[in-house]
Amino acid sequence: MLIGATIAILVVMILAITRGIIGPTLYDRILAVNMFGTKTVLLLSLLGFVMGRPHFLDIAIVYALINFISMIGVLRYSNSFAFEPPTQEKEKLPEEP
Amino acid sequence: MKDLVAVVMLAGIYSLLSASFFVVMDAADVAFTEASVGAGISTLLMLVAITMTGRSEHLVRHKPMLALVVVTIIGGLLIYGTLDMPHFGAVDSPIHGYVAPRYINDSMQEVGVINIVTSVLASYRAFDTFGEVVVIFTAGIGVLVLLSVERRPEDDAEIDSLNKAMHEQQLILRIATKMLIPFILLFALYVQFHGDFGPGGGFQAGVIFASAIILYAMLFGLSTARRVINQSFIQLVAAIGVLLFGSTGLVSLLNGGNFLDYNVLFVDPIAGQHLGIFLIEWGVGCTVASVIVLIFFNFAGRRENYKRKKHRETK
Amino acid sequence: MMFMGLYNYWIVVVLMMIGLYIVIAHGNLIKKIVGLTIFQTSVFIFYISIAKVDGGTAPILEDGVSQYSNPLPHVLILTAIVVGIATTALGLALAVRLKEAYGSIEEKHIQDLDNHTLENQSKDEQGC
Amino acid sequence: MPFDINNVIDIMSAICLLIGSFLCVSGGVGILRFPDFYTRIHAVGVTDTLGSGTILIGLMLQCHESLVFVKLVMILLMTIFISPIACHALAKAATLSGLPPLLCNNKELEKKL
Repeated sequence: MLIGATIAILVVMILAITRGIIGPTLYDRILAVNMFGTKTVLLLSLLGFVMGRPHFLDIAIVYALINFISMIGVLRYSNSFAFEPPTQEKEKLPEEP
Repeated sequence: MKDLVAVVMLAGIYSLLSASFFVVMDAADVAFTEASVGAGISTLLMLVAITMTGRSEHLVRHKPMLALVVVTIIGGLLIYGTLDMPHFGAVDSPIHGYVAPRYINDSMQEVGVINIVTSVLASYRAFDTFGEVVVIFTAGIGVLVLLSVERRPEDDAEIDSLNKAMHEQQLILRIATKMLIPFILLFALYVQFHGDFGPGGGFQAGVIFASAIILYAMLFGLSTARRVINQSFIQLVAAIGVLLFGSTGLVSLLNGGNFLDYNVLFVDPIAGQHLGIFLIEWGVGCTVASVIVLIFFNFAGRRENYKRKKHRETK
Repeated sequence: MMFMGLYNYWIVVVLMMIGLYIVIAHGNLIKKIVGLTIFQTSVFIFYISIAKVDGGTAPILEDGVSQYSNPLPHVLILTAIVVGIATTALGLALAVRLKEAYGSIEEKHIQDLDNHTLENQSKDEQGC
Repeated sequence: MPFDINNVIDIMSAICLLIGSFLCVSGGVGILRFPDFYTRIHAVGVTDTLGSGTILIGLMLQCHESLVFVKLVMILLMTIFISPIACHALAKAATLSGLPPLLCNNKELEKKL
């Protein structure tokens, strides 16, 4: 069952990467990266149990934290207007090809 | 891909993948480091740099055919070179021959630390690690020289007013972050002190500690974060970390041992090793944390200057 | 099937060449830095993959386990990752400064500007 | 099969893992197949939290050491805490930046109504 769950997570990771590569807007990519991160957390916890060495759980905790931090950072620094003061005029998001 | 932000996002995914690979390859400590460095901090720094240098790439390639030919030839030669290499996972390959058996078999008696990676990092090859820490310190100084900006109090006031205006918008994130940050700091300390027994140690703890401060700086504004932790204080801590590392070595020299030979630090050699590793890890942690915070502060401060200039020009 | 055990090196070589191609073929400095990062990671993967031992586990001592993977490459790569981020930050800082000085981070524009100023200088010297 | 608490726990953990895997896969299919960003974030945000939660609970039922258990609880708490906030921030950023949701035209809507 553990191995089955691991394979399922791997499949989901492949799907998320696909969305990250094709994703038309920037936000799709951020979403894909975020989802990939949470799936990595799960994968690491599962791998710890599959391999019988639960030291890897520390790495999973770090992932859960760093994933959040990097997502906030990406939103903050990718010209996202949720983090700009409301007084400034809003520009249009540049359309990606 | 022309959009550099997308390139950086995919690089982040690549880093996550490589960390998972390290886990599968049994390198728990390396995966730990890659998880805390590659996915978070490096993506972040690249993004900040991109906001300053422009988001899209002018697709002017330098003779791609020529480059492709060069790359193919080099790759072919390298693959030809690998044909004589030992097979993947082979027990008798030469790398497992020389010093590795000693590390694996004797480190428990000689150093007394469960995690072999820590004992090699902080005791057997401590001089090497000293070099790495100095490199990190130097890189921090380099970034400081290249990017530092002077701060004026009136700019701070302007940014403060902007921050207050944004408070309503980010209420949920700010409260959540306030709840998370103590936990992250505590976890960083756990990683720092747990390095002897599991994956962890000064490098990882430093990066996690720094990322907590970076999170605070991102959500509450750089000037607020600078008021919490003064930049000159961070510079001091970075220097103290390197000094702590070096002076541990000097003390062992003065006690009649070799440089960074901890056996002489205490009456009992094992206790001396523990003390030495403890001090070394502290030095590494201090330096890494403060250098990364320093790098981030300077990048972000430069960017705020840009924004302020733009703001004034539009006015 | 004597070469099947070598696939880890081939993956490393492919990644390394991708990184090298990006560094050579793209003019954008940020992209060059990303290429360098990929190159760097391929070296990490090389080290870690040669440290792996069949049937071994992570090098953290535990009762009843006798086969560990080689801790030495792990140590080297652990420090190399953190040094790598520091040097990457330095490269990015240089790119930012180049943008300020030249107004562009495309290699071609920077070279053109340099050549332009050099020509002007030589003209000035001839004029004198 | 004789009644044994260990068997029951194993079965429960297997069921949890199964449900979690199913939820994760459905989220993965959702992120790939749904038409626009807001529907995708809906698919991911909902299944991510619940799927991770059930998988982690399944693992908790299997572990024997207390330290491992505590770590799993911490991961679970963080997932429950972080994942919705991250999705909220992402959706809010997208809305504020003016990314339009994919709506069917008013005429089609009227027809349906």
